[in-house]
Amino acid sequence: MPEQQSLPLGFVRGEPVIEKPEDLYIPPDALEVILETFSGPMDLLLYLIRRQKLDIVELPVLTITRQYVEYVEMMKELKLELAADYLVMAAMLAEIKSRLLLPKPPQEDEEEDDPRAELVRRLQEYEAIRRGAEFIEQQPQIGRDSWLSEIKTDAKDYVTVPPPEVTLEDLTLAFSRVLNTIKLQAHHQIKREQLSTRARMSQVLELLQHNHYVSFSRLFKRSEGRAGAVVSFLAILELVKESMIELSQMEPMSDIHIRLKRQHDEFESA
Amino acid sequence: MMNSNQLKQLLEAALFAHPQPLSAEQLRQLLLNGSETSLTAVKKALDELQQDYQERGVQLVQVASGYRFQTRAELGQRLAGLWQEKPPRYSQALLETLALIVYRQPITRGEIEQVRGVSVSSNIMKTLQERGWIKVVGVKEVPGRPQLYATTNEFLDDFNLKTLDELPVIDSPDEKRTAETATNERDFLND
Amino acid sequence: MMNSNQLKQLLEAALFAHPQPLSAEQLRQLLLNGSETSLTAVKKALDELQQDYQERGVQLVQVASGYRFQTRAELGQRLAGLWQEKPPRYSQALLETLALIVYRQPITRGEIEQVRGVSVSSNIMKTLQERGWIKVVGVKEVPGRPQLYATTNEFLDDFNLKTLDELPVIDSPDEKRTAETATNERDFLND
Repeated sequence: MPEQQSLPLGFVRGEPVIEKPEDLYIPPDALEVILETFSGPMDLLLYLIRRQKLDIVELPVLTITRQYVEYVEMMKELKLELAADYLVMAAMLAEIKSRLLLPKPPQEDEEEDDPRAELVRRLQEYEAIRRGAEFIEQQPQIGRDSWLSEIKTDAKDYVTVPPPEVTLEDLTLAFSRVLNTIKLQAHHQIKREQLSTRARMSQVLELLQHNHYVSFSRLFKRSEGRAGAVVSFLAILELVKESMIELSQMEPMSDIHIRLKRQHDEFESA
Repeated sequence: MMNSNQLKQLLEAALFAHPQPLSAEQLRQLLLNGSETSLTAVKKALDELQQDYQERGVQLVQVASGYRFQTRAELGQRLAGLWQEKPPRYSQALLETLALIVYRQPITRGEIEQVRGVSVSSNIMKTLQERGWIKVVGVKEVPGRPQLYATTNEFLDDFNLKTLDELPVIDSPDEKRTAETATNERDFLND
Repeated sequence: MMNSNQLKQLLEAALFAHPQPLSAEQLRQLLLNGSETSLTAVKKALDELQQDYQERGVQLVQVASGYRFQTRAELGQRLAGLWQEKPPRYSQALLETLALIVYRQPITRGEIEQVRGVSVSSNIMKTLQERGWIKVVGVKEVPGRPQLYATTNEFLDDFNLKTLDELPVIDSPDEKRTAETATNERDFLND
């Protein structure tokens, strides 16, 4: 019968500082704190092995299992939900122990399968991760070791919001959408016109903002050639049709004048 | 006990990391409580730090509530680039309104509303005018004498167009395509 | 054109004013767009600044996402007095989980649980994600298609790292996996 293992009473950086004598009463609260310092069954297992000052590879299954089960028994009493994962490990240890006890069938293979091998491998991997956790902990951290700048700057006052960019594609897409809407409203009849005609209509109207009368001939520029003349002519016709301008001629063959159409003017009332 | 260089380092770091200005007294209390460092020593170190930063991109200045670091005033405009945001995007309503003015000018607000089936917000018209893309070219002689909108030369410039004719031709599906349009489209594509 | 002293002032002010790290390329684009200052000139100025601040209370460091100023790590404990809140201390369970994601990424929650022998609390995963240290990078094509976790650049930044390689290796050299990994890495390089 191996001697009863004593429990650590407290930890400093993961290492036990006080060993509990067998007969010392531990208040349940204190024990909970102790058990909480283990981050899981692998942590507990590693602790037990290290306390024996043994290499993981030499895993003394019997002793370790006994000690392990002792801890788990106490956990079950104190923190039931904590014990579930620990029980899985206890079962694994028990399985390894029983396999070690069973007579081995004659092996064809030279290499003998040590039932401890899998657990040893897992313990080594866990130990490596523990090292990794330590390295990460030691790394200088923002908010713990260093802080970032909180200095004042007036630079944000100079930030300007640039106007949105619109591409030709945005524009044509928008127009297609409008046309689709029109198509849905069947009663709308929109006729396509040459854009140059629409633009010329705008120009004529603008010209009439500054001049009461404009001579018809002023709207035709030789430099624009025949195509330009056609555009101007179509624009004038369209403006007349839409009642935006009116034409007047004092006598046959004389110059035609264009002016903005007034709603109630003497021409209409006459 | 801290030497004067360590003291300077500590004060420098504190003023760098603390969002509000800190007075010499506050610095001494928060950082050096229990040490024998005197207020005079703190003030001397702050003076030296101010000297150190005289010609640098940031400066240690003293304001009513204490000392703080701030970026050099001359650099403000250049530094603004750090926070420059991407341009926002225009709404669909604005783009459709602009498209109608482009393709159907001169046009009144009422006509735009009629085609789009919804009212056009004054904001949209204001934005487009402020951007310099549209202008009033006259009024339509119908009741209410509504203003007529058209595009500007600035619009052409901003969209890299010489004339409106360079805009892609868009036909509503039920409109008859004339031979002329087809030719224009070919020309446009060949450009 | 800017002289080298002006350039240093500008970069210094920018990095003081902008708490998030900025790369040399970002600095050039945001601050010197349109100027003829080359990336080499920016890098040289940054090198000089790093030298200038070597012995000061704040230092210019290079982390994964770029350059930033931060307070000297040795001052950490003394500076902690500036804040009411104590710096966070992370549990062993959280650090082990983080270490598994750091050293064995990409990794599933199930794989983390396998190594630690205990189920991973959702709180831990939530904390790590909220800190921006880990993220989901995909799913593992096994039954249940569990999510695969990896570390972020923010993790590297917060732990003062340029790359994960700067962390010490954790596998002891006599382990088989070292040889395996080495082979894999060679194969990868030969690809």
